[in-house]
Amino acid sequence: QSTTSTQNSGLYDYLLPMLKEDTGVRVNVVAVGTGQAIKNAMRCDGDLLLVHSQPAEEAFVADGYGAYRRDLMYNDYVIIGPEADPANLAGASNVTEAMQQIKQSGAKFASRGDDSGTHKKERSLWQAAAIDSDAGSGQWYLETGSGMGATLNTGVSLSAYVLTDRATWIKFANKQDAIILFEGNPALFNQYGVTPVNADKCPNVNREAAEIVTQWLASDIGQSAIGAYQVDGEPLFFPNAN
Amino acid sequence: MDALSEAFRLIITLDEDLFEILWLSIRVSLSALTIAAVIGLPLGTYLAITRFPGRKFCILLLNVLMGMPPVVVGLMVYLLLSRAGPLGWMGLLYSPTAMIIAQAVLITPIIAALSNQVIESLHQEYSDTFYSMGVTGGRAVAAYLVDARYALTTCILAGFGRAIAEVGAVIIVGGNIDHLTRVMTTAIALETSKGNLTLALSLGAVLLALSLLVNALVIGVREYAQKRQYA
Amino acid sequence: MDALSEAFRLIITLDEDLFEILWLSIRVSLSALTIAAVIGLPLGTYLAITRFPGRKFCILLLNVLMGMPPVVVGLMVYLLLSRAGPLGWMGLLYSPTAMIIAQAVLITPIIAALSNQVIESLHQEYSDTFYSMGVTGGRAVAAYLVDARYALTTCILAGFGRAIAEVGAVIIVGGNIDHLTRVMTTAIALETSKGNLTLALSLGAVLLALSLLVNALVIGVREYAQKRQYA
Amino acid sequence: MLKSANMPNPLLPICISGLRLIRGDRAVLAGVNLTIDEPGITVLMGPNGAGKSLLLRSLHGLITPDQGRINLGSLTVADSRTEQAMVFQQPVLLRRTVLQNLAFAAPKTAKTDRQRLIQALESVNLLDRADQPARMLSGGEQQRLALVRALLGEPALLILDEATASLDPASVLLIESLVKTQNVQGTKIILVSHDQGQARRLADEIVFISNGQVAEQSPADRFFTEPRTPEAKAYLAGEIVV
Amino acid sequence: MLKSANMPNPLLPICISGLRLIRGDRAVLAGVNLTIDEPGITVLMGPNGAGKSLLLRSLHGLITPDQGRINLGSLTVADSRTEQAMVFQQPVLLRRTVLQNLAFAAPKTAKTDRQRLIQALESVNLLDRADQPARMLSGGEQQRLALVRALLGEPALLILDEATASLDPASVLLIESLVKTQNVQGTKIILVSHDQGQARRLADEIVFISNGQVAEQSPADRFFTEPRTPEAKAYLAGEIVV
Ligand SMILES: Nc1ncnc2c1ncn2[C@@H]1O[C@H](COP(=O)(O)OP(=O)(O)OP(=O)(O)O)[C@@H](O)[C@H]1O
Ligand SMILES: Nc1ncnc2c1ncn2[C@@H]1O[C@H](COP(=O)(O)OP(=O)(O)OP(=O)(O)O)[C@@H](O)[C@H]1O
Ligand SMILES: [Mg+2]
Ligand SMILES: [Mg+2]
Repeated sequence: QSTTSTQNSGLYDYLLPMLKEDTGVRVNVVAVGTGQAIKNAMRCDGDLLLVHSQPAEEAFVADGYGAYRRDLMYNDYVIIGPEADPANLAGASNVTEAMQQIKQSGAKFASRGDDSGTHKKERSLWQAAAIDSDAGSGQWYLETGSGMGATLNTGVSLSAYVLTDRATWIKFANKQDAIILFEGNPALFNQYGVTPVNADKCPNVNREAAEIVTQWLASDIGQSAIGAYQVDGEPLFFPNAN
Repeated sequence: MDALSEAFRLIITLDEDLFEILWLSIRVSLSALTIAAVIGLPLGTYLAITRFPGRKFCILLLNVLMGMPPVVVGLMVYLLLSRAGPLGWMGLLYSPTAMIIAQAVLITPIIAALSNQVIESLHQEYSDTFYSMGVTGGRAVAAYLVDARYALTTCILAGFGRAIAEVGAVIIVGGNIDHLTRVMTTAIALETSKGNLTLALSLGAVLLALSLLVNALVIGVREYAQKRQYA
Repeated sequence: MDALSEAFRLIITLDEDLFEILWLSIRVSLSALTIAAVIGLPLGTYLAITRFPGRKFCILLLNVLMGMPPVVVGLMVYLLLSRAGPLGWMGLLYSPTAMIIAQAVLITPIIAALSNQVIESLHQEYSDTFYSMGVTGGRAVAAYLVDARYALTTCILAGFGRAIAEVGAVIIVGGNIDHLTRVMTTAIALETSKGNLTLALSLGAVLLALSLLVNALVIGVREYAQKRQYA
Repeated sequence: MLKSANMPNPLLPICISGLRLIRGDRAVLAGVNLTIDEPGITVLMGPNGAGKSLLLRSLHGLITPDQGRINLGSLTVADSRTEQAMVFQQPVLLRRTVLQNLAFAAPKTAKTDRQRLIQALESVNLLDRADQPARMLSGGEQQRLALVRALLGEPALLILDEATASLDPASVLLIESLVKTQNVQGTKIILVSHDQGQARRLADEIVFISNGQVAEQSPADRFFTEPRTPEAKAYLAGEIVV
Repeated sequence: MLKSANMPNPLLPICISGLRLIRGDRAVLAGVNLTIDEPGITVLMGPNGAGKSLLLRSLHGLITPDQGRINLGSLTVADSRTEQAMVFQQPVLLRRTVLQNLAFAAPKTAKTDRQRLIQALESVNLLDRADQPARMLSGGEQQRLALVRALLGEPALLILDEATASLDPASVLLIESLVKTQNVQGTKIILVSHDQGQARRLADEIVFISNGQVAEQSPADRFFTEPRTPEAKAYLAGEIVV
């Protein structure tokens, strides 16, 4: 079993049948936020972790829960918002400026507020922009405490800006009048990693299968499969296994 | 155990955030319950005591609507209230009002179906006499509601239980926005998704305590009134 | 409208995935319902007809448990079944069995509390006679269940409605794993989070149709039996 | 032995023709033909299960017969409903106090006329029970309350189904005098009784029902001295007829 | 006028002393003192609301008195429960067929003894109603079924609360003879009746209740010819006593 929020992108539906064919291993996906995924794995309820919060993952390994961690692939974050773009994000030159413009324009910003990888990323951006977003919580800063999809539903419906990973956004079907307004900044880089759960801590773990899956994902076959996955003609993930 | 002591700590430290969330939970659930009772009780009663073609079908429908998934109710109310929807101009989406609407839609069939059952059995006893006395329509409905009031409290408590425990609908139309539409159940879901299982459970314990309080109050009042009457 | 035609399309094209999910929903809900009925009906009846200190408190507790948030139930069952938990060695987490357990825990109080109410009113009528005939304990419980069987169907349908519509608990203990523990409600939640609102609604419509079918069946059988008996 | 009445009773004559009622596989009313034009008191007699209650219930509109017609004066059963009142074999009282039970039955205009309700209670010796829960009354008290409740609406036709079965001798006489007074004031009375003494005291006319049919209809004095049918003879003698 | 019985009845004498029962703010039983050692038939008479039913219900254990004690032979009310049977003023029948109602009441060992149930039904002329829903029976039929149901357990004490109030004359005589036979076989009978004819036919002893107290206890022949209390005199004459 493995956990992450990449499910909404449809990657698993595409990847898992290929994996099964090549290795015979059948993977069950429990898709929850990064925070819950890591904590679930700490209770040994899972064999393999596929999430996107490098510091948390490294701590997971350091505490002995994970066997080791490998980079797997990356995509990037984008900021979406209403087409009218009241904060004029299109004119922002970097992320910090973009965040400040959102705050100043009085527009709303929908945050996941769920300690997920995306949420952590977003908080670091506010910090970098020296804005205390918590002070505006419930007014302009809307912490939805939900997954990416639900947060997008909320943000789109309220004409708010949302920080999202590109994969989820491309697959997202309820876009209404929202579009990508800010993208392509190096600060918005999003690294995914795989971590097999440590069999020393969790004797019940299905160690071989986890190992096989990890190897396959990092192999040339797996990597090129990831790279070849496209939605609406756009690639969602970029393989970079080390 | 951790969860209980944590719950206890949260309550005695009068955690401000907790009280905000708790209060919103109560407000939303009670408002929805009131609406649902005002519609559901007379509706269930009416369907129990009048005979018209299609009546059986209405009761069937109520039973089906009892099994309406909260997520679906949430979605429907969402589409209704969303900016593109027919009531979008009211700007109610992601507000407590939206949550009240969704919950009322969800609970009304429950209260109607259960009260229908309660009144049905009283009707077996009263029907001939009421027919003979020419008591029909609104007067009959009112009389049944009054005379079955003690049995109806269980229906109402079932509705309250459903409302206060419900998460699927309120999270869709309310959005679980901190300081705005976050209620106990959505907070529990959030903490769960963060992996803070102990905190989530302790919030659950607080919610159960609230439930206990409300139920004890209602049942206590019922017992007292019943005793006074038949002493 | 889109949702309805999409639902229709899904059904008539006999979409295989849909049927797998639908079937699991039915299997899980009916299993949970069976367990809940076997425990809840006698329990509710017993509490209606016997008098012992603490009885009032038990009924109160049932009413409170009716309002137990599914998420909390899910969490508790999760902690119980997780590999680190007391029953972890059974390896039940993220399996249909886990979902059945969670739902049974959720519905049993509902069925017990509602049947308690139903039997209570029959008890007002029968109690003196049963006392006089020396009918007590298991025989009395059985007699009440038999004689109130028609009224009890509504309790059972309420339980079924709750089970089939429930998402909070099953998603936590089942994990919404495709081809393994994905049921209708978790699929709806997933599609909603993907923004596929139309698909989500159409799944909801299919679920409601299922509910309609089950309810129509149960109520139909009830009416038929009742008519035969009192023709 | 016609009673005095200011106006002819609008519900007379009562014509029942070809009334059939099937229950299970039995015709519990097997073609009842009966015309009542006597404005006095008609007493229905007959063995248990003969169909007396079902006949009265049909007349009152509580049962729709499978065949046959009923007319009251120029009215149908439905049209005459507000002119009729009925006291059942087992009185059903609301879960309220004695006084509230009366108030509920009183016509809307008289609702506030507490004095009238008090008088009514007094007429059946129930005044000191006024604020007691009605369902806690003794059997005989319940019967008396049900009767006075029926009289409140000043019906043109009063149907009594064994209304004095569980009354003490004094109450029986009290009710009988109430019924007679009511009849003198123009209300047509139809009552069922197994009490021959009562039938002799009250009846102007006896209708004898047996096996779902009218076996005999005679003036009261004639019925007791020379019953024409063997069923009636046997009934009066206390012989078992099935 | 003692009846023959093989053995002395274990529930005799019945001693009731200082029985008080408060309902609302009224003492509905106001210190009842009563000893019944007569093994024959005891008939309770008294005006409606006098407390007859409450007294019998206390004796049967359905009501716990506020003060006073009841002993039946050497037994308490609770211990004698299985030896007692009671037929209520308003019979309560299960929502089942006539035969099933009987079968339910039959002692477990006799459950399969269908023959015995059929005989029992025949003894009250209900055999042709055997498979009919019991609650659809006519009032008189219900009373007969309730009686025969009570007799099934062969009780040492049979309590009848106006059990023949709505029976036709033939059924009254039938029930009376059943009751007499049962008494001859050793069952103590206590019954309430407002029917003076019946009391004369059955009673060995009369207990007259008035205002929640025993006003008079006399052998039957003496009670009717020379009642000692003014209340009893008035009751027998049909005068109103409240
Ligand atoms: N639903 C039913 N199914 C079968 N039989 C029925 C039904 N309803 C009534 N009966 C039968 O119809 C017959 C007539 O009943 P009814 O109550 O009219 O008798 P009655 O003359 O009033 O007798 P009583 O003097 O005992 O009150 C009874 O034998 C009863 O068993
Ligand atoms: N819960 C109660 N509250 C107030 N009064 C009550 C209650 N229960 C009984 N009573 C009163 O107690 C009195 C005695 O009732 P009981 O039923 O014993 O009378 P009874 O002698 O059997 O009369 P009947 O011949 O009419 O059957 C009645 O006046 C009744 O109103
Ligand atoms: Mg009758
Ligand atoms: Mg009585």
